[in-house]
Amino acid sequence: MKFGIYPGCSLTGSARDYNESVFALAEAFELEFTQIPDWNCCGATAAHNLNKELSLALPARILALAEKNGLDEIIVPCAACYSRLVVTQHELKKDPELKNRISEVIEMDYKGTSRILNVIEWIDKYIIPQLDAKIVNQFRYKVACYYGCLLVRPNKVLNYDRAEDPQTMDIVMTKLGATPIDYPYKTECCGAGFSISRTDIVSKLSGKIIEDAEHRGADAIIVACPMCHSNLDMRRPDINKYWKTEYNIPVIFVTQAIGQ
Amino acid sequence: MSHSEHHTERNSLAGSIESKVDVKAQKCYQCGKCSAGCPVADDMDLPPSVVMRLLQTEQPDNDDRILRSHSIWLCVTCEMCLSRCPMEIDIPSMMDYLRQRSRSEKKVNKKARNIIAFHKSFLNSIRFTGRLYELGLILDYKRQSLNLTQDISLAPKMISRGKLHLFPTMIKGTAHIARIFKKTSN
Amino acid sequence: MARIGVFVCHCGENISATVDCGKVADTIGKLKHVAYSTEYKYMCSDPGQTLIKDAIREHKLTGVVVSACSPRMHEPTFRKACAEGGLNPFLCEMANLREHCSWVHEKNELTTEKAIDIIRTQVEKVKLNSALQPIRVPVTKTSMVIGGGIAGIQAALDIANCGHKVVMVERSPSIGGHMSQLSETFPTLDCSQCILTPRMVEVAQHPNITLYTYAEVESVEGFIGNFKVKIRKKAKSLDEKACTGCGLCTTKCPQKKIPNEFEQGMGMRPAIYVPFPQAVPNRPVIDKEHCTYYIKGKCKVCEIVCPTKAIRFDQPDEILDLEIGAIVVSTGFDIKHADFFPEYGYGKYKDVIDGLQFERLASASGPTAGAILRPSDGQVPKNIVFIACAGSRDPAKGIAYCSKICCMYTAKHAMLYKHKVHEGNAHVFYMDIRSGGKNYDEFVRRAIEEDYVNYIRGRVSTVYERDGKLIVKGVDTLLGAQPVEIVADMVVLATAGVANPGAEELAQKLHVSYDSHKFFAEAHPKLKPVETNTAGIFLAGACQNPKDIPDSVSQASGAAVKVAALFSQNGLTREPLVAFVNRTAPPMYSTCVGCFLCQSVCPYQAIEREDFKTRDGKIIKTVAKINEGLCQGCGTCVALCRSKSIDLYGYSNNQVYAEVVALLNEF
Amino acid sequence: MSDFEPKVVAFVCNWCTYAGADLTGTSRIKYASNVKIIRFPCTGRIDFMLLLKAFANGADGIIVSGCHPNDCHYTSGNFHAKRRWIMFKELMDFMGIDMNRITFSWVSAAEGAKWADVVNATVTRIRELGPYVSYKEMVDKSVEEEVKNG
Amino acid sequence: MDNLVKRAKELLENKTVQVVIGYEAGPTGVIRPAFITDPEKAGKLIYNDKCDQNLAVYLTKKEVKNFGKMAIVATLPVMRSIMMLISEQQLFAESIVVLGISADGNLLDIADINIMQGYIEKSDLSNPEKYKALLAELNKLNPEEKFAYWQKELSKCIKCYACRQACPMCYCTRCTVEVNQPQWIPVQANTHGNMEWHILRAMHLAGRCISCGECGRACPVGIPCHLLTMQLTDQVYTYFKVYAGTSDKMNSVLSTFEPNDKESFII
Repeated sequence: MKFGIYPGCSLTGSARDYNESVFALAEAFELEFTQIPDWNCCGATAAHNLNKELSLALPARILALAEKNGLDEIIVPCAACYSRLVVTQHELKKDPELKNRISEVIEMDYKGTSRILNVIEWIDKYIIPQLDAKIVNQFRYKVACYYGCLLVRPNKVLNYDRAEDPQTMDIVMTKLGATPIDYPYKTECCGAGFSISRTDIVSKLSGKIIEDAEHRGADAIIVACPMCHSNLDMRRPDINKYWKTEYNIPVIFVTQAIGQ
Repeated sequence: MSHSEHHTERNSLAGSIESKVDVKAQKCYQCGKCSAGCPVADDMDLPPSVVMRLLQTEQPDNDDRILRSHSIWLCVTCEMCLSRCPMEIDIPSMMDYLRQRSRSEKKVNKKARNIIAFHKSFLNSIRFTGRLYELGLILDYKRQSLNLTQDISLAPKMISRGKLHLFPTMIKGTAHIARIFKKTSN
Repeated sequence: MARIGVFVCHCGENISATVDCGKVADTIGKLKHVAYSTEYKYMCSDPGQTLIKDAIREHKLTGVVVSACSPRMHEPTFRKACAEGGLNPFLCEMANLREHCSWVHEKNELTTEKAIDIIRTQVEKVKLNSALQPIRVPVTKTSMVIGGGIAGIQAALDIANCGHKVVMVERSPSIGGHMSQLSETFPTLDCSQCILTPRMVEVAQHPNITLYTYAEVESVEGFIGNFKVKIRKKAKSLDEKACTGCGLCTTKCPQKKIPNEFEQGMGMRPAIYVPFPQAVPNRPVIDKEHCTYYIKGKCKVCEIVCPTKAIRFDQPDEILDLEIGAIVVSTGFDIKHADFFPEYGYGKYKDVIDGLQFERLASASGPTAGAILRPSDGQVPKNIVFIACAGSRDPAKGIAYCSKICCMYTAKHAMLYKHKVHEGNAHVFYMDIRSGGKNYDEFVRRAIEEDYVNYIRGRVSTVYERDGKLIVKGVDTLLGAQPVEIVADMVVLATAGVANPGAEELAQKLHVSYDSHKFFAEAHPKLKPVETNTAGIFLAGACQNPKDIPDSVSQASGAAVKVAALFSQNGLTREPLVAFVNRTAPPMYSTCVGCFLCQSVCPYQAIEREDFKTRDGKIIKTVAKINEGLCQGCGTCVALCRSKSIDLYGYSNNQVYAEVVALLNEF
Repeated sequence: MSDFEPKVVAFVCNWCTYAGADLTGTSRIKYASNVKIIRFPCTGRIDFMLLLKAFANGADGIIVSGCHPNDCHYTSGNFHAKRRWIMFKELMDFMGIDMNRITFSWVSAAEGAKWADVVNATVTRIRELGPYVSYKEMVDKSVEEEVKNG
Repeated sequence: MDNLVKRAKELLENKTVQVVIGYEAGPTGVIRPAFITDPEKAGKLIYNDKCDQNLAVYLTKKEVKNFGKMAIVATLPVMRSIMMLISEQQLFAESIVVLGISADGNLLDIADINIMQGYIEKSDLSNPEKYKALLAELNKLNPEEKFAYWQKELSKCIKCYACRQACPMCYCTRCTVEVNQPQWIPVQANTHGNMEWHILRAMHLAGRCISCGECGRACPVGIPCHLLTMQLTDQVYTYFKVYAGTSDKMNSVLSTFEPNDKESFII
């Protein structure tokens, strides 16, 4: 079994810290993985908003590259990329005709055999079993686990955790010594792809997410998605301006929390 | 012979949605749970359940209203509606289709200009480099949307934190990516 | 040698206007084996019938073909006439000249020829008819009612009042069912207990009713009029005759922390308990799962305190064998609970409750003595939200149907709340208001117009807790799908009515079919709503689908009449048009090879096994055998049987084959 | 072939199609007189061999009709019949026996007009197809074979 | 095949079974069925790729049953036949021991029905490849050609009923052809009557045929009658998604139904 990683664009740019923490974790737990060679952008929201075929072809190229390089399992830390890859795999499995068409577009064989893991699945499968041996400091904080949309929805396609009040991240955080709070905003949307085009909507939605976490006395919001992180963290000035508030609760990637 | 076979080809928007994305507007019984859970419903001119109702009428005027609406661009594809819909209607897929129809029929709502400008810039960025070039994206978006001053304060901080590359990363298969774009642009 | 008589009717001019009846009668008269052929204006009239009767005697007819209207119209008439004429009624067939010929074709040669063909075919068929005798089946005039809710109670009382014996079997320690849990009932708001309790007592005291509570049906064999039933009387650990129902044991029992089922978990009960004060019978049972003595081997406080020494720890379950003639199934329904709803918190919020829990809160005999209080902190909710269609009409959750009763009880709940908490606000989220029924819609309107219940058309997307309040996020679809957020103190879910756990198992024991939701299936959705596809087993109440009290009671009375009708005679008479498996001489016994594929096609479980044994009891061969009491004569088994070992009286292989040949060949 | 009068046999169940055909009569709706009905208690009773016997005895067309799914008087006879006809049709198609000559239909007791339509459509179709010559030839040839063989 | 001989010997020696049904080479080297009752003669048992007769046909024969408990050398079709016979109550699971043979000719350890079921479920249950090709050829013909083809083939039939005798599923003590009230199938052999017989046989095997092809091999005049049943096997799978002989509690396709069974020809 060879493990691949698909970092996705954000992790090489705006979410560099996330990328670093994933690799640091992998190193600390002696987990090796290969970057999918010459990977491309998954197309994100833009592609499926404007062009359905493109939105399937871009992820299909990534998956085909993984297959070509014998990567049976791919870790996808970005929740948005994770969702695009899994959805593509699902759509092409459902419709063999479409699969042929996309194979033709990407000029590559596509079988759809790779197993795609999101970051929590990866942690659960490879980190947690050896956590006790490696853990240095317990992460003794009250945390709000924020899953966002794309880790759990569409639930019937991703088939990961439960759609309402998911638990996997809470369980991981509990094992790290943290106390997850009962948090109704776990899967509410942060504004996602409107990060730049509609900062007002992002501020409004992300603000509600932050407000509830602060209100319930959380010390930090834990995320597993660079887009959520950037909306909740980088957009904090806009949020505070929009809601006339001064929220300062930190937003931490789940991998950073383990690294601490 | 099933009952549906008795129907002739429908020209309505609902008809094409049914054949293209396998979403049946008639399944909606207007409970409104989608609109109740939609994070952007209160910003929408037509909340999702209203879009469904308009589709059900199969009237050209109403189809037009949908394609010209701001709503279809405000949908963030958070999938909450599908997740809670008692009839399991795939509204997000339908929204993707509506956006494409709206563009191809040149009925895009003016207020959605920024959103589309961003999506276009995004795709432009990867069309040439294969990956997202965030600085390029922002600059291109500013050009397209004419939002010249937005986020100016963010950039230097990000560049200094290594979060915003000054130059794009080009993948090896840029020609490959360009062909994919070409083949999928119908 | 067959001697067939053919009687061609003109039906006034209905037939003769397009068919040359004279020619028909002449032509048919020349056929081999036709001993007599005649025509007459009205065969069904008295003189017409007399004509047939006389001809049977005069011409020594062995078969009769009346060529007139549809057999669906007058077959009984002419069969009776033949019987009066001395001919076995099943040796009479009808040729349908009117509906299938004269009325649907123009007057011409072809039409007359077709008439001749139709008659010829019936002549060939009737030659092969057998003289049949009606089937007599004895009937045991004792019925069994399974389930002692309001439907079972009504059915049992109705049957018992007709003078027939009833055995009532109830799974729990008391009869009364869900109705005993209700506070008030719609649309009159009269107290449920007040109208139900007298009925419960009547059941217990009725001389024709034997009541077994804490008992379950173990097995059912046999068929209509002749069921053999085994009932397991679970050990109550009590000598019921010795017990006076003083209740001392229940107050002294040290184990007091068992969630009370009757209170829907909102109260506690001891291990030896009477489910509720008005229980019938009013005798305690020991819940062995929770009793300290049964778990740890010591305690016996109840035995010590019992003044009449009625406790029996070593009492075994008892199996009763009963002979039963008819069965009424009235096992009722269950509801989904709050934990079924992920978006409403998976049941983790104490103040999100279901409708039955609200009934207990509103009930004067309930855990709060009728005060509407939050289970979490005992406070009076100032803002209460009712969510209709919780689970119902929700294919995504596997329940596509409407539970029918929720619209009404939700209106009732909102009304009861407003009557008890005058300053409170009640909101109802609904999709449609289904209030068809006598005084039902008026009732809902009263809630809205007089009690100012705020009805909001739309579904609730999610409910979550914040600062001890429940945030309800819904929508008003009548305002263009405007989001609505209500900060509530309590949320009541009108959860879907579902089949009782164990319904499937019971259906299998009874050989009664059930739908994909495990509700029992009626024999016909319109015309046989209380019958099942197993003769002699009837349905009453919500075990068939969710129903309110008036519907359950009506259906129960309907089922009771079916039972009473069955018991009104000493035996059953059935048309003998049933299937049979042939029998031959030993060592073959039958050409049936015993594959029993016929068993799975039979909708009536009418196919049984018959063993042929040697003198010392060794089985030589097992073959199929038709139970005439159950067979309805569809003949599906006949067409399926590969060795042609099954045949059907009235539509035998020989007969239908002859019809095909006759229809297509001229002789 | 203008004077060709097809022989059509209808195998129908008592509770739906037979009653439906009664209603056609009561409603005085006219239809082709080429069809002759054989009554069965249920479509479940109709042996596939009878259809072959009809062709062997010179039928040019056949109608098989019963209650709509879920409406069977015996609850499930028509469902079993449906499976039987699916298999029969596939076998006939495989052997080259002309399934255009058999109409399978559901006609309820309320569908008097539909019965007339089913009959007329079938008769019209069979009229176009002409007599079932190839089957008749096989049967006739077989009689000769028998005579020859003794 | 030492394993097979060893196992058969064991079973006979410790009296687990009274007869082992298998294959042996006859005097001229032709493979024929063997009924071994003496442990010392177990060595006669062989298995190779020429052993293609479906031995399950003997399981319902009185003469063989009279030996007592039986062990049977069972390739996939035999195992599937056994499943059918048990579900149709012609055989008791307790009365046989299955000496399973894998596709590559090795002895399988089939301890009970569940294990056999597991093995069957894992196997390819569609028609054997060589027949698939023939079926595809025939399906390409137009109706007239098909009718002509079958008329020609079936005119050869001499009504010897070897197809019936060879089929493990044709276990009726009285066959429809022996019924004369009415005479469903003409007694004499002629093309039309032969066709009726073969239609009857195929319909009676619809959903029950386990694609062993024994009927075709048994035909002395070479009629490919197995293609009729195999065509229906394909169709049964297409319509109802089941293969015969996959469980000991099979409900036959024609004796069960699903309310939503799909067809497109009933108006």
